[in-house]
This record gives sequence, C-alpha cells and structure tokens, in this order.
Amino acid sequence: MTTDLATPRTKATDQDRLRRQLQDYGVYYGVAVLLLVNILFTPHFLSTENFRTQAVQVAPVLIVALGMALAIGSEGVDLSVGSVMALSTSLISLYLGYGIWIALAAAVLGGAAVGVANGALVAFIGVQPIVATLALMVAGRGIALVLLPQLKDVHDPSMASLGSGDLLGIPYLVLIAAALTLLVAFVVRRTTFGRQLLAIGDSRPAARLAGLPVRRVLILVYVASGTLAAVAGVLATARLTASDPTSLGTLMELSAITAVVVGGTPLSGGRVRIGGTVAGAVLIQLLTATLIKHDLPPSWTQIAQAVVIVLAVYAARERGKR
Amino acid sequence: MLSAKSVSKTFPGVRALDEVDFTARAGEVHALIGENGAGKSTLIKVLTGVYTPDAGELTYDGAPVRFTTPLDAQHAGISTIYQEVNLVPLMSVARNLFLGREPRGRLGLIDFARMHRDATEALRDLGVTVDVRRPLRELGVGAQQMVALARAASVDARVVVMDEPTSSLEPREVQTLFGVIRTLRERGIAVIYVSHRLDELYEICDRVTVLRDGKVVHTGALADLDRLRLVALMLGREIETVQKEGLTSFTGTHDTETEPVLTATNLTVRHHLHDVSITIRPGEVVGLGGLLGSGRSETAKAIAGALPADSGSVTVAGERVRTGSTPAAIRAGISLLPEDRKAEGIVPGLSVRENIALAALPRLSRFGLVDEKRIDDLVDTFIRRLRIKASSPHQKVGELSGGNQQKVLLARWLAMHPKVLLLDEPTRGIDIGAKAEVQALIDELAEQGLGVLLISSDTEELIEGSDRVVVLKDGGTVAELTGPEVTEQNLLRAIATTELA
Amino acid sequence: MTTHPTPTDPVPPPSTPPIPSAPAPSWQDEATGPTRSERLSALAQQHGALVTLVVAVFAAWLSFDTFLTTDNLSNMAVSSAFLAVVALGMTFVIVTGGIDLSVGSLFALGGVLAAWGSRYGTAVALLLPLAACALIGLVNGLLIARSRLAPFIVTLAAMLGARGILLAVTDEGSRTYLVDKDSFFAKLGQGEALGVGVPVWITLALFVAGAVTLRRSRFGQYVYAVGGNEDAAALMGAPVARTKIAVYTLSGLCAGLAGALNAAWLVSGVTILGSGMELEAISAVVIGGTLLTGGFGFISGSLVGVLLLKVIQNVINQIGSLDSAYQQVVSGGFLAVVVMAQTWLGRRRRVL
Amino acid sequence: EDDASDDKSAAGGEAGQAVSEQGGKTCAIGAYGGKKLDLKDATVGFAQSEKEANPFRIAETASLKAEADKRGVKLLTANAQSQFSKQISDVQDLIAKGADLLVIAPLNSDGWEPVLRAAGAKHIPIVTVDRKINATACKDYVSFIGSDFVEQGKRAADQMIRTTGGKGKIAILLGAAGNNVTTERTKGFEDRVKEKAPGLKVVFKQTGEFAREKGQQVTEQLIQSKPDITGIYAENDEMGLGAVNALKGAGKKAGDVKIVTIDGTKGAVRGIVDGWIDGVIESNPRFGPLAFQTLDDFTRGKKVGQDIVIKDSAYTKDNAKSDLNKAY
Ligand SMILES: Nc1ncnc2c1ncn2[C@@H]1O[C@H](COP(=O)(O)OP(=O)(O)OP(=O)(O)O)[C@@H](O)[C@H]1O
Ligand SMILES: Nc1ncnc2c1ncn2[C@@H]1O[C@H](COP(=O)(O)OP(=O)(O)OP(=O)(O)O)[C@@H](O)[C@H]1O
Ligand SMILES: O[C@@H]1[C@H](O)[C@H](O)CO[C@H]1O
Ligand SMILES: [Mg+2]
Ligand SMILES: [Mg+2]
Repeated sequence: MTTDLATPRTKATDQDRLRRQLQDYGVYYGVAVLLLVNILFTPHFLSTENFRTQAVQVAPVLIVALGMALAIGSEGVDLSVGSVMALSTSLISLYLGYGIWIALAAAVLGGAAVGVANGALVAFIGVQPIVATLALMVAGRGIALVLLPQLKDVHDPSMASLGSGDLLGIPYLVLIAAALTLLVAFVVRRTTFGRQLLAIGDSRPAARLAGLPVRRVLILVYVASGTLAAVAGVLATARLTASDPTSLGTLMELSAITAVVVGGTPLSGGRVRIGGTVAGAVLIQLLTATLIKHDLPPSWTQIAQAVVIVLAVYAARERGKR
Repeated sequence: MLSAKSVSKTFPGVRALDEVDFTARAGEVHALIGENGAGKSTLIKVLTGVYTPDAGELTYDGAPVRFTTPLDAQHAGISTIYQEVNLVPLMSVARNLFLGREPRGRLGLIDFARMHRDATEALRDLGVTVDVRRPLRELGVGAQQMVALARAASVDARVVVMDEPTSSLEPREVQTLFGVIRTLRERGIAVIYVSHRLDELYEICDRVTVLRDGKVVHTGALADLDRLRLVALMLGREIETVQKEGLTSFTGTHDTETEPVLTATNLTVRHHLHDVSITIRPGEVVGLGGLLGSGRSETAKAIAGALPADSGSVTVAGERVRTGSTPAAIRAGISLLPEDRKAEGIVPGLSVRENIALAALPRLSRFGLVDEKRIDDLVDTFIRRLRIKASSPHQKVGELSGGNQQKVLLARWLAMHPKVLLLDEPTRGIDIGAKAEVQALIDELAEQGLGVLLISSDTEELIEGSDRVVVLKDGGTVAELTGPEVTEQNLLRAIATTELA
Repeated sequence: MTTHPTPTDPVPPPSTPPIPSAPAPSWQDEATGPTRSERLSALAQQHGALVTLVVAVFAAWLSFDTFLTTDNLSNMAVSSAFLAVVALGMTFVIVTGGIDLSVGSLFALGGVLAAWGSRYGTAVALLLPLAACALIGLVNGLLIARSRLAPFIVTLAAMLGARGILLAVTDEGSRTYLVDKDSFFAKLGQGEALGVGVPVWITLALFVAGAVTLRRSRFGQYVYAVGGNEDAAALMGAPVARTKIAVYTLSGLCAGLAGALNAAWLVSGVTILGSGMELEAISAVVIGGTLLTGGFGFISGSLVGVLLLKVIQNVINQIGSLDSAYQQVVSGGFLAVVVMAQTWLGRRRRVL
Repeated sequence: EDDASDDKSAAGGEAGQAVSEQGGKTCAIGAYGGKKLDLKDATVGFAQSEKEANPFRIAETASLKAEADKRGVKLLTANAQSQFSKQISDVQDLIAKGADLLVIAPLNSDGWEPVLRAAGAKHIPIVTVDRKINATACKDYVSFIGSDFVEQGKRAADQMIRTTGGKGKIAILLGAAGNNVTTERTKGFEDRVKEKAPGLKVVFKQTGEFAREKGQQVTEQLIQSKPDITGIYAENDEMGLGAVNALKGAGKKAGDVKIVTIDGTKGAVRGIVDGWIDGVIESNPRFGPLAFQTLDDFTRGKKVGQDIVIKDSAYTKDNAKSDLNKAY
C-alpha cells in the first residue's frame, strides 16, 4: 500500500515491540512453557496417545469457546452455553428413537433456539447480555431436566463411533473442532458479518448510525454461540455414551470465557482472537492435565488455575494511557 | 505561573510533543493554537497531570512540580475544561458541578440543599437556568459545556485551562464565557485558551503560542501578529498562499435543479420536534439555523432514521423512506455525519481502513465475503483525496486527531455515493486548514449534484455555505431564508424575533 | 431505608425563585417535560422490583395462608440476610461498572475462617475472616485498578483461588470447624432482639450505612462517577483507582462478614457453601434496578432484589410439590421477565 | 420393631432396605418431646439435597413419594439443588408451611443448628436419611436411617483386595470435595487397605465430583501417566462408569484394570455382568418404607432406634446377573 501518508514522527521503540510481542503472543509462550515442563517432569508425556487425550478433552471446550469469542467480540457474553450443552444432550436422547440425524438436528436446533432467545433479549429488548444469558442459563438447564429428568445411556453405534472413532488416526472430535475453528476464524476475518460484529462490539452507537444491521448481527452471534455449544454437547454426549443433563456443561461458561480471555480477546469487545482462543483453551487443558497427572490435591489445582489465569491476562493486558 | 521546559511526549508511532517550552503568566490569557494534531491537547494533558511527560520538566510558581494525576493538578490550583465534554451523563448537573468538592455538613455527609443552591447560582451566573437535580445527559451539548465551564470557574483556581471551550457554544454563550474569562484575568489568574476560531483569539487573548507538529514555532504577544501570519505559522506555509484562500472556502451559490431530492414533511418527535418540513434539491446546500437545543441535530437524525419519528414522512427522489430505520435511510441514499464524533461516529478500536469501509461493506463484498482489494483501492483514494493524516491505514482511528477523525467519517459516507448528505457540525473542532478542505469538499459535492444539509454553530460558515437556510426554534420551523436573504443579519433577526414571540 | 432512588437527587428541590428577565435558554423544559406516562414508567423502572415484590407478596398471601405468618417471615428475613450483605458489597462494585465473581468463594472462606477462629474468641472469629476476605478483595482491586485487568476475569480467578485456600485450610474439605454454641460469637447468629434475629438487625444497619455512604458521601459520588464515565471522572480529579480498589475491598469485606455471620448462625464452618452465590447476588442487584454497565443504581434496590428472590423460592416451596427441574424453569423465566420489563420501561427514558 | 414388613412394602421386584443393626439406643416420644399423632392426618415434609437426576436421588425421592401415596400421607417436598443454604431455608419453609414431621436427606452433616432449633421449639420429629447430621439423636433429631459410609469404604477395600490379590497400585476417584460422604468413603477404604493389604498402594487420588464425565476425564489422564495402574476405586457408580469409558477408549480390555464402585445402580451392576467392573458395594436409597415406618412407630409412642443402619448388599460376579433387577 503506497499512499502519501504523513510519515510518523518516530518509530516504535524496541521496548514497545517487545511489549507488544508479549501482549500478543504471551499465551503461546505459556503453552510452550507448560509443554516443556511436562516433557521434562511428567512421565509418559511425550506420546501420541497422550496428545490425543489432551486434544480430545479440549475439543468441546474449544468449540464452546469459539462461540463465546464471538459473543465477547460483540461486547457481550454468553453464560447459557453450559445449559445449552445440557439441553442438547437431553434432546439427543429424546429423539434418538427417530434416528441419529433427527436427533442431531433436534439438538443443534435446540441450541440455536436458545441463541435466538438470547439474541432477541439482547438485540430487541436491550437486556444486558450477562443478565439475559444468565436467565437462559438457569431456565435452560431446567428445560433440559424437564425433557430428560435423569441420566440415560446412549447406545447408538453411530454416536459411539462419533465419540471414539478416528480418521487416519485423528479422532473425529478433534477434526470437527479443527474444522469449526477454521470456519469461525474465516468468518471473523473475511466476512462482512465478522467486520460488522467487531464494529458493533467496539462502538454500538457508531455502528448503528453507520447503518449496520446491528440486531441481525447480534442475533446471529448468539445463534452461533448456541449452535456451537449444542455441537459441543453432542460431542460430549458421544464421548460419554450417555446423556447427563445434570452435570454436563456445568461451569462450562467460565472455562470458555477463561479460554477466550486468556487468549487475548478483551472482554470490552471489538476484537476477536481465534488463534489465541485455541491457545487459551489448550493452556487451561494442559494445566489441568499437569495437575491431575502429578496428583495434586484440589486446593492446589484451584490455586494454580487462579495464578495462571491472572498471569496470562496480566501478560496480555492493554497498557494504560500513561 | 505555570511553565513547561523542553517537554516531550511520545505515543506509539507519534511524537506528539517535541521539546516544548511554554509559559502561562498570572493575569494573562494565553492562546494555544495549531492545526489538528499539533499537540495542543497533549500539552494540556501534560500540564494537568493526565499524562506524564517522557522528558522535560514543569514548574509551577517557580518551583519544579510533578503531577501524576489530574487530582494533583487540581489540588495545586489548576482547573481544566478538557476538549471533549468530560462529565458524567447519568449524574445530576449539581453532582457533576461539585464532584470531589461537595459542600459537607454534619458527619461529613454532603449538604445537598447547599450544593443545589450553589449549583443553581453558579449556572445562573452563566445565564443557564436548569434544574440542577436532573441528570446531566438531559442537557444539550452546549449546556453541558456550560456546566463544565461553571465547574472550572467555581474552583479557587490560579490557572484555568480551556481546550476548545467554544466549539459547541452559540455566540451568546461565547460572550458569557468571555465575560467569565475577563473576570478571571482581572483576578490575576492565568488562563490557557485553545481554539480554532481566530476571531475569538483576537478578542480575548493576550499572548499566543503556536504549535506545529509537536514543536513550538512561535510565542509572543498576540497583538504583534496579524491573522495571516498566524495562519501561516500554524500551517507552515507562506503568507501569500494563505492569503489566496480567504475566510471560508465556499464559492457561493450552486446551480440547483427544481425537483427536490429529499422531502421531509411534518416530522414530529415527541419532546424534540414538531412538524418540521424540509426539502433539499440536488446540488443545493441547505443550512439549518437555530440556537442550541432548537432541534437541528434531531431533525437530521430523524431524517436519517436514527431517531424514531412519531409522525411525518421522508421521501428521497420521490420514493418514500421508512422512518426510524438507519439502514433504510442509507439504502435510500441518505448519509448522516453525526454531531458527536467520538460517541456516535468513529469506531475507535478499528483501523482507519475499516472505519472508512464500514458502511459500504455490503457493497464491497461478494456473497458475504469481504473483497480486500476493492477496500484497499477505496481507502487509498479517500486517504489521498481528503488528505487524511495517519501513520498507516491500519492505525486505530481512536489515535487520530479530531480533524482527521472527521475526515475519516466523511470518507465513510462519501464511499456510499449518497444522494443526500446531512452534516451536523462538520467542522467543529477542526483546524483552519482542515476546515477549509472540508468546506471546499462540501462545495464540490454540491456541485456534483449532491443535496447537502448543513448544521453549523459557526454563523459565518452557515451563511457562506448555504444556498438556503431553514431556521428552527424549539423544535419547529420558524423561518426560511432564500437566495439574497441569506445574510448574517437576517439569520440573527430570524432567531431573535422568534424569540420574542 | 429512606434513601431516594435516583442518583439525580435525594433532597427536595430548593425553592429557587424563577429567574424573570434573563434570556432563558431554550433547553428549559416547561413545555417539553416528560409526559405523565413517561413519569410513571420512570417510576416503575426505579421501583419496579419493589412493585413486583409487593405484587408477589400479595399474590402469595392470597394463595397460601401459611405465607404471611411471623414464622415464615422471620425465616425469610434471617436466611436472606447473608445474601443481602453480599449483595450490598456487590452493588458498590456494579455501580462502578465492575463485577465481582469471587463473593461466593469468599463467603464460604469467611465462614470457615470464622469457625476456625472462634475458638480464640469472638474478636478473632470476626477479624480473621474480615481481614482475609478484605485482603483478597484488595488484591482484586489492585489488579483491576492498577494493572487494568478485566474485573470479570480477575474475580473469576479469585473465585478459584479462594476456594483453593478454603480447601487447603480444611484438609481438602474434610474438616468442618465448629463454633461453640454458647459463645458470644454464636449469639451474633442465633440471638434475637425484639423478635427479630441479630443477623437481620446487622444487615439492616449495614444497608443504612451503605445507602448513606453511596448517596451522601463523597466516596459515593466517586463510585457513581467512575461507573458513569471513568475517563471523565479521572479528568475531574476523582481518584479512580482508589475508588475501584475500595469497592472490591468492600465487596470482599461484605462477603467475608456475611460468611462469618452465617457461620455463627450455623455454628459451623460449612465447606460446601457459596457456589453460585455470585450469580444470585448479581441477579439481586440487577433486579433491584442497578445498571450492570455502571453509573446508576441504589442500595435499597438490592435489598428488594434479594427479598424478591427469596419470596420466589419460598413460593415454590409453598406449592410444595414442584419438581426441581420446573423450579429452575420458573426461576429462569422469572428472571427473564423481570429484566425484560425493566429494560423495556427504562428504554423510553434512555435518550442515547 | 423389626421391619419384617419391609420387603413387602418396597415397590415390586426391587430390593427394599433391611436394617442391619439398630445400635441399641432407642428414642421415644416422651424423651423427645411433642405429642402423639396419627400419621394419616399428618403432613410430612421431605427435604431432598440434590437434583433428582442421579439414579440414587431418583430412587430415593420416588421411594418416599410412593410410600406417602401408599399410606395416604400428605407429603411436601423441597429440593436444595446442591446448595446448602437453600436446604436450610427449605426445611424452615417446610416447617412454616405446617409440616408435622420431617424427613431430611442432608447435603452436609454440619450446619444444622438453625433448623434443629426451629424444629426443636415445635417438637417436630426429624428423621434424617442417607447422610447423618452431626447432632444429638433423640434430642435434636429422632433417628438416622442410612448406610455407614466408612463401612462402605471398608467393604469396597475388601472387594478390591480380593480381586487384586492384595498387590498393586490403586487410584481413587473421589467424590465432591468437602462432602462428608467423600471423606468417609475415603477413610474407610484407606484404613482397611493399610490394615489388611500393605502390598496395595494408593498412588492417585483425584476428584471426579460424583459425575461420569469428570470420572472419565480424570481416568484418561491417569492411564496416560500411570499405565501400570492395577485398580480403580470409584466412590460412586457414575464415576466408575466414566472410568470404564476411559479404559475402553484407551484400548484396554475388560479386567485389565480392576474397578470397584459404590451405589448399586443398574448401569454399574450391568458393568459387572460385562466384566468391566469387579464389585459394587450397595448404598440403598429406598428409604420410603423404613422412614415412614419409623415416623409411624414414633408418633404412636413406640420406641424407635436412634441409629438405624441399613444392610447394604453387594454385587459381584456371583450375583450380578441374578440380582440385576434389584439394582436401581
Ligand atoms: N492516546 C493517544 N495515542 C496515540 N496517539 C495519540 C494519542 N493522543 C494523541 N495522539 C496523537 O498525538 C498528536 C497530537 O494530538 P493532540 O490531541 O494533542 O492534537 P490537538 O492539537 O489537540 O488537535 P485538535 O485540534 O484536533 O484537538 C496527534 O497526532 C494524535 O494522533
Ligand atoms: N427536557 C429535556 N429532556 C430531554 N432532552 C432535552 C431536554 N431539553 C433539551 N433536551 C435535549 O438537549 C439537546 C439540545 O442540544 P443539541 O445540541 O442537540 O440541540 P441542537 O438544536 O441540535 O443544537 P446543536 O446543533 O448545537 O447540537 C436536544 O437533544 C434536546 O432534545
Ligand atoms: O450415597 C449417595 C450416593 O453415593 C450418591 O452418588 C451421592 O450421594 C450420596 O449420599
Ligand atoms: Mg485537541
Ligand atoms: Mg445538536
């Protein structure tokens, strides 16, 4: 690009650059450090089996986090994702009798429907996202339990192979998560929807006056988040070979938000980092794995998580104006 | 009284202040001028503790000082009105006025009765009568500015800093303000005054410091400097080139067609407008005159669908436009450059490039996918054509100076190829150079057949720029001046007579 | 609770004489003041929770003869007291535009520390949890105000960290410290005055103090200013960072105190308390009319919000046979309806 | 009062509870306070602790409801959804609502003082089921009916020692942290192992939070880092089934890793039949008949046991198939 831009009066200093580097890539360094620590100190860490386990476990969290990243980018948040997973697992069990495809469709539509409800509350009524989705978080799990009041085993063979099968050694779960990650990254970077989403997240009034379809974009954001959470619910069900609406997805909203924020997406909206989100989810997964593998007690686990979260967001923080 | 020695301040990619020396003396009104982005606001923020300088030092009363927060500066007796109205909209007028120095009674609790009395009085002194218990946001921009002024003036300050205090004031309020400034000067207070309006400077200021690109290019008595030299210093150009450009850059009247491109009929918005009708013909610049709060901005917003109208209709080129919908208005070819650039115009975190392309995105994409190449071309064109100063198209708009932000917004709308352009205070807070460019641009657009609605508190600009002026008062149309009737006197008379009615 | 509900004014207007001659600017609102219906909806927004509460109480009274009994009311009062104290601190945080997710864990930690400390006397039983929870609140505040980290994520980490500390103190949750039933500390939870439980009195006193602080102290003005427009507040000389640090410390303090009082009431430091309490407290504050975006809200509303949540739960129990799944659907639906009504009522006034 | 009637009163085909020991001490209405009444005219309040989603809770609530129906007693229910504070106010609400008698399935053993005082003031008889309350029987409450969790842990240890031959490395999937069921089942197991089979080492203890998914995830990590694990003790069936999933996913075969769990749900007992699980210690949730019988006896003025510990059976290869219908 060659334009007659005014030349900047100074160049960015090296210190600036280093700081930016840390700010932008801190989470990747974190992942690298944890990998290194594990390779050195955790027995049997360097094995394909182990990496496969970590990848499979992180897949549902990552898929939920992708939707969460969109919601956060629009200056919102979606607390209902965990309940949507529960709803989707209930719907699967309920409709499995009609065939696997119908069950899958029902589960995903259920998630999308919650997304529509969230989106409508946020976009049309103007309820703040955190409260709107809190209401659906409470009600959503209730509905899931009304539909399927108890844990139920899922015996469907195609569900079982979805949960544990693989293609060329890569588990379906991981493939699906990777495909969805690429899709969402593409949407954020290359589509009008992505640009509009960021503008809305950065300045809602300006976006509105610029004629952007604010409501449509917001509804789509929550529909995407709900749908992705439902997909995660399907995958978790397939892996568990059971529908457990009581505990499936509990605290998932917090894990997903953590992954997104640790990955460098600011909660104040206007920016979405998909690569960072992947790294954030992987960081939390590796940390949990490390703590479990070394058999540390729950007190340690919780404190360590707290410390790592703070360190990660501290490294990625936007510096003050001074 | 307050001075800076060799002060420098660098932002990522920009050296906003470069070894600046500056002194404000007791009992003088010191003008600080320069183009957009010259570093005026930055200097003020350094002087008042918002920013800490990278190098150099401040002295106050002869002793070196270091303010680390605005509070430090306030405690030291420096009171400031910052460039953007910086108050808390949800809090009441009185609470805003007295934040941090509320009168306190027993138990250290705030004495509201006294606070309200004092606030009412302080505002009344400035000719503003409002219920001080109402939320500040219910006041117009101008009234808010007066509240900020009252706040600054009611402190026992020894230095008062004003960064473009008049940009949203009417002539009458400007006079009130000057009255206040004169009293301050008589009391031996140092006043630092930033404005792009040269008339004002000559009316009220004693000395002047000119900044260009972060450097001081001149300091001295204002009387020693004539207008042309002043402008030449600011712009860094020869006097002759400046001379040619005149006061405003409007060329006069335009050839207009007879069929209106926009017809707004009987627009009514409860509390804001009643039965406002306006027509704009292609190639015509229609001015909208009136006092603060007369409903000019609301008229523009109602036409652009940004304010839902209770009744009335808008047609563009004969086609009825759905009211209350910005996208519908934009599709019909109406573009609005909003008054509050910071809150409603720019998307600060996005780049210059994304901001320019924002509204036109659907046109710049295929199947919902963005066409980067076409955006680059478009952005390139506009950056060059409007001479937007940015370190790169990828610089965040929030980091640009006000004038350049405004140009980015203009670019955003011009990229839409609108039929009608509604400009609400398009040159507010813009330096002379940029102002001239924007004005010339408005002219050029009209010539190309665009219909323009121009709202401006700068009477001169309104008169010289418009072919026709519609005067509003209290949300209703009260007069319309056409052709030769468009003079400053007629405009003032229209506003004045209606005020008696 | 005698505070006025809007941040615009707590005191009757001073009788200012009308200014006759001065050229009155046109933003005087004689002609264009709010209409009757607008004024009504404004009132409804501010007192929406109170109206809903009154309606709910009335409906419950008509439907269940065991609802409006002294027993039931005093039970509800005592068991709401702890959440109310947590919500009190949360209100300050939310008015500054922040959020505090750590309160549930701090509530539990406060209780455990109080029970542990009670063997060394009432002073320790109270001061230990207060100091510990205030300290964690202070760390939250420092990270948020000085390092500019997002409140959501900082307090989320604190929620995990405080729970971790609790587990460490209790042998991974396997030890429950007990409070001596006859100690003075236990009286703070168990005692009654004028037929009303001591925790209720303490809560009321705290709410009065909190309301006065928020509405009538300079600190309170700073809290509103920081939430209303942080940059402006800073430029006006408000100590933004200190205000933020103070509200998170206060919130931690409130959560710890609530936990300690709760431990005195239960006479033990129960380890499994407090999960989900942060969301309950936030709901109560929001239902009470405080804007989650900050700058607007009032203490009395939060109390009403807590009571409203309590009444709903009580009514569900009054029905006595509602499936636990339906209970959640009802609660979630109710929350949605309340915030929708509030937003809808508030929208007409929002000028934007 | 031995409950010979119990087997009959249990819902068809399922195994009702049987009392194993009555601990000697008894309680009668005179000692406790309060007046006699006829259970048929009384209102009973039941405070459930967790959502009825876990098979244990489903069976527990259903059993109480069925028995109330059968006896024509009015039953009020409340569910604390795993929140202890809510359970306290639930019970208070039940009292205020007019419950004459209370059956409580406590979420936690400590922290019941306010409830006990309120009930004590009105002399409302309380029977706690499943978990115990730390208070004085026959003063603060009438009696406790339920299992001995320490004992369950010990029996699980016995089963583990039997199937592993007393040698090898053992992992424990703990229940929810801070819960006394977890604490006691761990204590019983570890004490017994230490005492009886020093060759059996507990090398891994992580919480699976009583949930299948968590149990699966933890086990997946476990078999990566400790591939030579001999046995897994899961403190409830759900986590045990999660462990089975993990082992299957890692390509292990049934029997490679020995699994012992507690509860006796259908899924786990079927796991024994399939060969993946080696033993299930029962924790019988069908408290309805026994609880109502106790209340009935008590309010009639008869003596009832203070500590009614039920006889939990166990499922192994030998009886899993035949007793599958007894599982819940
Ligand atoms: N926070 C910031 N971050 C980065 N750059 C900044 C920031 N604030 C100001 N600048 C840059 O510093 C330079 C000086 O800006 P400043 O606001 O002082 O100009 P000004 O003279 O007040 O202009 P105007 O007349 O438009 O108000 C500009 O180039 C601007 O882009
Ligand atoms: N009582 C009131 N309630 C609500 N809003 C009010 C009230 N009085 C005035 N306002 C608002 O204050 C604003 C007046 O200032 P504003 O600057 O927008 O007016 P304007 O005519 O557009 O002038 P300008 O061109 O200077 O902006 C209007 O938005 C008006 O609706
Ligand atoms: O005994 C029961 C069951 O084991 C259940 O799985 C958890 O709660 C306990 O009380
Ligand atoms: Mg400036
Ligand atoms: Mg205006």
